[in-house]
Amino acid sequence: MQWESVGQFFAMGGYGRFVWGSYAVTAAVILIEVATLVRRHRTLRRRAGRSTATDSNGSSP
Amino acid sequence: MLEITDLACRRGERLLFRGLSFSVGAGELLWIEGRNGAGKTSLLRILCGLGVADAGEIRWRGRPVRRGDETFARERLFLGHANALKDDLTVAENLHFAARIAGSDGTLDAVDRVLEACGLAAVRGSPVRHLSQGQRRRAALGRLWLAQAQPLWILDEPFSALDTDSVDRLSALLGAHLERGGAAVLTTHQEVALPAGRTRRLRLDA
Amino acid sequence: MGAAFVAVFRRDILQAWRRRADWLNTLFFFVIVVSLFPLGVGPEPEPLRTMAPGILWVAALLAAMLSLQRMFGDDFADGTLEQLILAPQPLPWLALAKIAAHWLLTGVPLTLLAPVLGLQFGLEGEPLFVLVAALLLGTPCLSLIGAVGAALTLGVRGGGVLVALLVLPLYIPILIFGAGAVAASAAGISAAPHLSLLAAGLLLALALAPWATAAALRVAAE
Amino acid sequence: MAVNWFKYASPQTFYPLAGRLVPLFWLLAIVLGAIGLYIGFFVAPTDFQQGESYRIIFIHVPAAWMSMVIYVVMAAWAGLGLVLNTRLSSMMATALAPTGALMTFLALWTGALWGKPTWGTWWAWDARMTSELILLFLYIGFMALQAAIDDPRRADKAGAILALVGVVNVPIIYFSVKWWNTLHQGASVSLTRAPSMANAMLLGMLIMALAFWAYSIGAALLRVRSVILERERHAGWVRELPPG
Repeated sequence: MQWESVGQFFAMGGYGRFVWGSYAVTAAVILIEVATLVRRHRTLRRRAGRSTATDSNGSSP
Repeated sequence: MLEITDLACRRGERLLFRGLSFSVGAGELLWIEGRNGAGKTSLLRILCGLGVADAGEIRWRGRPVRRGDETFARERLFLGHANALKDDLTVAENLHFAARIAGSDGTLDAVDRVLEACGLAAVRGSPVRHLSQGQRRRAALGRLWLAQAQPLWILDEPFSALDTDSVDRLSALLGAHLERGGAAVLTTHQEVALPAGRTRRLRLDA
Repeated sequence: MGAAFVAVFRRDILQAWRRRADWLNTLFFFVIVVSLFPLGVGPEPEPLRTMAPGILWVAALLAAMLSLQRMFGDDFADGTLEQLILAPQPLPWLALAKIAAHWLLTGVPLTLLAPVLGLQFGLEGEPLFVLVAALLLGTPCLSLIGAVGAALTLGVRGGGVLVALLVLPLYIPILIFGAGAVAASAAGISAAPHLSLLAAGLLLALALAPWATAAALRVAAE
Repeated sequence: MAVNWFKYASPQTFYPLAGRLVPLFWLLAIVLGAIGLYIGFFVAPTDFQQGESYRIIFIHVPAAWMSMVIYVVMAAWAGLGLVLNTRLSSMMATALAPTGALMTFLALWTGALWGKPTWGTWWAWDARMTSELILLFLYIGFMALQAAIDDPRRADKAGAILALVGVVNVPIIYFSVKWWNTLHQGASVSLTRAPSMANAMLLGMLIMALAFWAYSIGAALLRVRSVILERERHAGWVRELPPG
């Protein structure tokens, strides 16, 4: 095991800004992409479902 | 000569037509009727090879036609809504170019004969830009006079924007084309102009 | 087949001749863009001389790209493009005729103008000849690759900017070897490797671009 | 039992299948990611040259690899869609592009953050990084072209032609940039001439690459589900879908 303490782990030998800067942005980008994908699919799925209801009275969104 | 089986075409989400089958024999003219937006132009563009059908097959002289098929290209002429004329070139230059591209006789006197037939001899040297709408349409139709050797004519609204004697001239030309054993598929709003006896109708309802 | 090639080529040249203003605008654009750099960077001869190849090539790239819209745009609008697609000759061959006309109208004048502007940047002697040689090999590639971009964006909203977005990344190798050739010759080393790579690029573009352009034209006219 | 792969070529049958695959791939990505990060941070030793900053490699190299792999796979799907006229393949290409572009951005971002402590500058026009930047332009061009064309069928075909032309150019761009880089700066500066790779470092990087790969597939499959719903919204089967 490399790290004696949690503090040392985050300091990352003085390169903390760079290492955690990279990992944080990567994590953020991935989470944002996942969130938008899920939201996009859910709204489309709801609109698809709802379009059957509105279609019965002839007007689709 | 031309057989269509089960043709289908979708424009975006709208299904224009489906299961469309018909054939056009030598000496026959098929008049495609239908409301605007019924898919008449789309059908013509598919027949000539510009558009792509969602389903179905087009056979010319018994052989299925692929896109970019050069033998079919040599024997078919298409005239769309657009006049396919360059505004900055003169009428003669445009026709000369059209003939050379279609591979038909592009010599100067051939072009002159066509201009004579279209009644455009007077404006031979002026750029198309200076022509009236009717004159431009007649210049575009000049391509038909050049296309004596092409048995299949596909024409989209050929009679639009024509004055009465041009309409007569065109329908006479169409009659001669059919006499020679040619086939034609066209759309038009003027019923009177079509050569009787050889015309069949096909209704495209949306 | 040759007759149709000549017919399309001659018609495009005639068309451009009738609209000389548009054609000259591209060349004026090239001259103006090149003369902007000394105003931005400063008149000292030394930096200008080292940057000259890059500036001349980037300006040539942009000038060629700006005139791509006209290659098929007018024909698409007035319906002549449909007749070309329906012609009994192979479409890649006719597309090549239009590309050749575009090259003669933009590539060749740029190639002749560039050395004159090179003098402004303190380039003399051999580098100027290498500049002309590199442009003679590079500008046809600009027309060939540009044709694919022009055909893909026919009749599309915001086509002008879009062509740049599609085509500039593909121009980068030509820029690298084109400017590299002139820089090498200015530094006294031989520019032969650069020029041969440009020639290889030209052959590859000649082999692929007409087909890609024809496919894109068919898709656009559908 | 001959699996009729073409059965899955129709959006209607592929839609539920993709739905089942997405969580599987993302679960795989999380597991592999956890293992990779553990190796990367707790097993891999400190590098004698770069100290701890080299640990960025565990996401920089996988992102760079994925940006390249996704572009090639995208071009393959697009080419397939163009040749076989199967709409689903083109939808797959459209679905892959954004994830590929994001991977390229991540490769650039992590490369810059790794470059700063190593060379002292955020951007050093290193051959690989410059090619990565141009690859990002290719992705943007593909997405911009598809966004500008309304008719989905034409957008697919135009995008396919661009992707195929692009994939031919990717190696050319890479080697011309490499030549350009060695010409001007000499070969000394190369970011990913990875430090002598202890096997733990290599293992960590490979596992992270697999994690990124699994994640990308999951993302693309979920996005393709949305693309299918958008393109087939008038189809009957979409209407009967329970609003899940």
